[in-house]
Amino acid sequence: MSVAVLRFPGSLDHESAARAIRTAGGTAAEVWHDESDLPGGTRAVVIPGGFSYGDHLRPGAIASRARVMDDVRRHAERGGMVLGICNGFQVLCEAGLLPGALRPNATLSFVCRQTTLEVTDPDAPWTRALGAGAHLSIPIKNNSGAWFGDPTTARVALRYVGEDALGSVDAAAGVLDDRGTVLGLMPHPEEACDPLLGSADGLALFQAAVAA
Amino acid sequence: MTTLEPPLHRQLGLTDWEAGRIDELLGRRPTHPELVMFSLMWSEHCSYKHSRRLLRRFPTEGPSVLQGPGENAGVVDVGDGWAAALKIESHNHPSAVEPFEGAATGVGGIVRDILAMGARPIALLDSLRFGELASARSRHLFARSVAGIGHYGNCIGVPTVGGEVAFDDRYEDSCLVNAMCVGVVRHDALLRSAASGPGNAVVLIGNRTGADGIGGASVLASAELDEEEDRRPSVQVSDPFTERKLIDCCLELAGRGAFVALQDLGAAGLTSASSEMAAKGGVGIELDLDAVPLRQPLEPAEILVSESQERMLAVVEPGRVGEVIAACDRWELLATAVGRVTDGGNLLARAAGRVVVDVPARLLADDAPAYDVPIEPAPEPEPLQLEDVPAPSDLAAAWRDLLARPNVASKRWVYQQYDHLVGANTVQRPGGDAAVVRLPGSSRAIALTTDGAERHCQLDPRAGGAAAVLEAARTLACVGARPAAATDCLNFPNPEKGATGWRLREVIDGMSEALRALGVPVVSGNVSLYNESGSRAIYPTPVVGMMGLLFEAAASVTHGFDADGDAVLLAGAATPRLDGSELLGEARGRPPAPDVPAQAALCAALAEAAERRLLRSAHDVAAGGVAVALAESALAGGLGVEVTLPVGRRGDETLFGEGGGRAVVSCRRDGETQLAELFASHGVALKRIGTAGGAHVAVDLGGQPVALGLDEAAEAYETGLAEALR
Amino acid sequence: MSRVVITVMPKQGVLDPQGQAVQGALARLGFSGVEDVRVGKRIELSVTGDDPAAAAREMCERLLANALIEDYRVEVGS
Amino acid sequence: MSRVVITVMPKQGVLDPQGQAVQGALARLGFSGVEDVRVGKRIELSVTGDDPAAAAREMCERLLANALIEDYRVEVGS
Ligand SMILES: Nc1ncnc2c1ncn2[C@@H]1O[C@H](COP(=O)(O)OP(=O)(O)O)[C@@H](O)[C@H]1O
Ligand SMILES: [Mg+2]
Repeated sequence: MSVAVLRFPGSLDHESAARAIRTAGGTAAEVWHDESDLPGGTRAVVIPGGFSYGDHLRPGAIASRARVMDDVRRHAERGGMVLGICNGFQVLCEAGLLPGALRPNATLSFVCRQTTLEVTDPDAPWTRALGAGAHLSIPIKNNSGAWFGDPTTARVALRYVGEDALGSVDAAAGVLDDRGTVLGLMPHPEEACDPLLGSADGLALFQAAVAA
Repeated sequence: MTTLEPPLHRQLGLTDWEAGRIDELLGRRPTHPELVMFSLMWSEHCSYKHSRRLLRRFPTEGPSVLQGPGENAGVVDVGDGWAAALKIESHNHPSAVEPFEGAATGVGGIVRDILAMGARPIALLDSLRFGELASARSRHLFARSVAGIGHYGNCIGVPTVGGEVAFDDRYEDSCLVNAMCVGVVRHDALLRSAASGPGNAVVLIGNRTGADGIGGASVLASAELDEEEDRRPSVQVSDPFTERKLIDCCLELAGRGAFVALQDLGAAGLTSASSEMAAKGGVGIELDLDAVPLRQPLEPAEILVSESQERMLAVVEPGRVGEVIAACDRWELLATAVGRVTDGGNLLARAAGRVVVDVPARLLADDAPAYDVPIEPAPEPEPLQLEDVPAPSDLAAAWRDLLARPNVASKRWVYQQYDHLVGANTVQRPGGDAAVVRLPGSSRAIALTTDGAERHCQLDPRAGGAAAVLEAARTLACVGARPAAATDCLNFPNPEKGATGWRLREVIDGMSEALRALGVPVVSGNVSLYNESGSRAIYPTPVVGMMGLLFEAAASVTHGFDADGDAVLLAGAATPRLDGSELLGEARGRPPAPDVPAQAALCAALAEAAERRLLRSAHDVAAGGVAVALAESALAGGLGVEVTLPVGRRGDETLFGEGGGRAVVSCRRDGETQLAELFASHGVALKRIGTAGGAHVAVDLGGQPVALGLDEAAEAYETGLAEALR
Repeated sequence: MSRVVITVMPKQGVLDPQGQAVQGALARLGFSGVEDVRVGKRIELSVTGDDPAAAAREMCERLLANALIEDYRVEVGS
Repeated sequence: MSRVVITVMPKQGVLDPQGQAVQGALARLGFSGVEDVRVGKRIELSVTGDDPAAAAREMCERLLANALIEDYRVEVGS
């Protein structure tokens, strides 16, 4: 039930993510980057979006070396669920917990807009409830959202539908690790958990985290 | 100093009279650092010496005002124990020198003004004016300013939810970059900048001090930009990552009650921050310049006036200094005790053990001279003779071309580069009328807009000032909000020349009249004068930032047509005119003066209709007239419309004429009677003009059909701006 | 105290959008005959210690370069 | 065809937030004695024409470097 939400200097979406977790029926615990351990009882970890360390050097690079990441790695190795959103996805790739890297968008600019995603790998705890082919309306907002990796070996969990994927290989919007328990997602489900804001399609991902 | 050089005070921008006045007030000659400090604090930028007297004409009071002008930001009650802080500020000249960093640091500065009130910044808006995009320089300034605004706002996690962009030759030499920020704070957590408690520590938080922008306030922001002379100060590089840490850390400390007072460091840096804090509190401040963390070796005067960004000054009880420094350490922010609050009222600074500055803080902060500007009316312009305006041969083609003009076309190219969602409270995104942002943890929301009416202000400044305010209010009313408070940025040319001083006064009076009619106080603002080069002066450009309230975020109304068969109506009675319109494309003619009470009534009717959930859409009729408003509502809803309009004097005037204050609204067919009754009870005209539906935007103009396919309209509207930038 | 210069460049074969954009922008400005533009980073720093080159290489391995997409080079000055 | 290397660095005295962030990160990773970190750009390109150095300098003036906050250097290889 308890989901850890990491916080680095420059994290921006930790509160929105915590709110989404609560909406999904869970409890959220904010964890400072300099902690050596995740709180006891942590069932899933969310690395929220933002500009950790100002995106300096490479997005996610500096945060991926934070102390708490050692315990996130142990948690993942035990098969614990981890969701990295946007900057969190970048952190997970930089930490080697997900394959590939995220490069600047083909537009070389920040892009904020609503996108449609399709579930392309339903065999993971993150996507199982959604099912293959499910469509989600979720916004993207990033500078470096183009995934670069080998789609023949990586598990692409979600793809952009019918629009320019900003240079992402295989139109990948979300990538899983081999086991399917670590998910990196460029779009922001925490911005899509309330019909008042235009969509509640993102809630399913937080429900998956809470069910862990 | 060679004999050829003018005396130092003149190089610093002080007149001989002002230099004499400083001697007189001090009873001695100032030291070198003191003279530099006076030159900045008495500059136009810091002291408002040419506008201060006129600003008193604004209405600034109201039952919900918790803080009016005079603090870092104005603050109003928004219910449920929350207060909202708002302010707009210009960064015009720095953006003309280096658009990316200039615009970015402009955002940084306004955010720190909000933070200084103890408020959490929750929304940004940007109001921009550039030369026509046919000019390579204007394309560069525009594109880089947008990139800079996005860079900063995105990185600090404050959504940029709205703003405006307009292009006109008049801004070719002097572009305008105004940024507005809104923050929220619990009533009981509101901070102010008055220092108090002799013995308390003065703590500098944030970036090290470098040679950034030294001379900036006096030289850069108060003089006309002159290409011949290179008096560029060292450009400020934006550091939004540090700003975000400042926000997080200062709010954490403010939440624990660790600050006695808080103030950002803006123009004139440590000098203005410390002298204003001291003067407001009626106390003194002593600074130890040797303690200030530096990025490079600097003279005492330079340390005192450096405009290095991302710095805040806090007054802290001695017993809590350790706690403040520890919290900053955790955020990897520098925090250094650099002085203390004293009795008396002097600002005193020591360097290398010597006293280098010792002046009454009040002289710096409050006693700058105030000047009257010459009031010389401009000749009254003649209304346009319709015969002098060639009628478009093909009205549909004119409509399509208008939709593609950068001043009308979708600004998606701009706002797509801004994170307008972060925080997960953005109920209405950019692209419609006002933005709607839900208050944290509440079902209430605020609506936000910035608006100007510069061509109108050029032609008839009093009417134009009123028109700018009314347009802002109408924009809020269209989403269902009731206007609650305003902030304004008065961007003008040199007020000492020609009719500019008169226009400034007229604009302020016109704005004030409309604000009073709406019951909206001005709680903060900014003035940017001297926006002219040797050959070109900007239009008088008051930018009105307005905040409205919605009791139910869920009751907000969008501008897109909603359903096939909905009734489409025109609210407000006004005669459209081409004078100063976007179709005309220049400030020529004399737009009709707005009927202020009638427009205030329109706003009230729209808000009430939204609250009673009678509207399916509402959209302000602005640039491009009713034809553009209809097309925009159709495109936003993905649904065509068929209307009939009386032909009036001429078809192009009926379709594209502006002015007066109107809105295109739609409602369920069975809700039409109720809506009509509501508008009638407000004495506001409401006329059914047609029906939503189909794949065309079609107008029957007294029997003559004028229509655009939705695809065709979308193509023009969606690609117009990007095409112009190619 | 040694002055160290670290160069980090996108790997050959990895698309370099920034390089491509610069190439396009140069062409639009009228610079002809510009090809094969690649944009990387130059990091200058001062290091104490006996083996600054080894220290800098370790910094690259652990943080400054992403081996998946970037190559690095270390030069030690005076 | 000449190979040209352009180095663009933040001017002395101008704030370098990226350098600051990298310096902090290296310290947290336990690298001691690292100071004065500055991060700039390295642009490699091929140019045809007689005077590649002059061409490259012009590119810097017009596009690649921002004279207000950056210094640049051009080296022409083989
Ligand atoms: N046009 C205006 N309308 C209302 N208030 C204004 C206007 N211009 C300036 N003010 C007020 O005057 C004070 C000084 O403004 P400014 O020097 O811009 O503040 P700061 O130094 O905090 O940025 C502020 O309280 C500001 O809100
Ligand atoms: Mg201030």
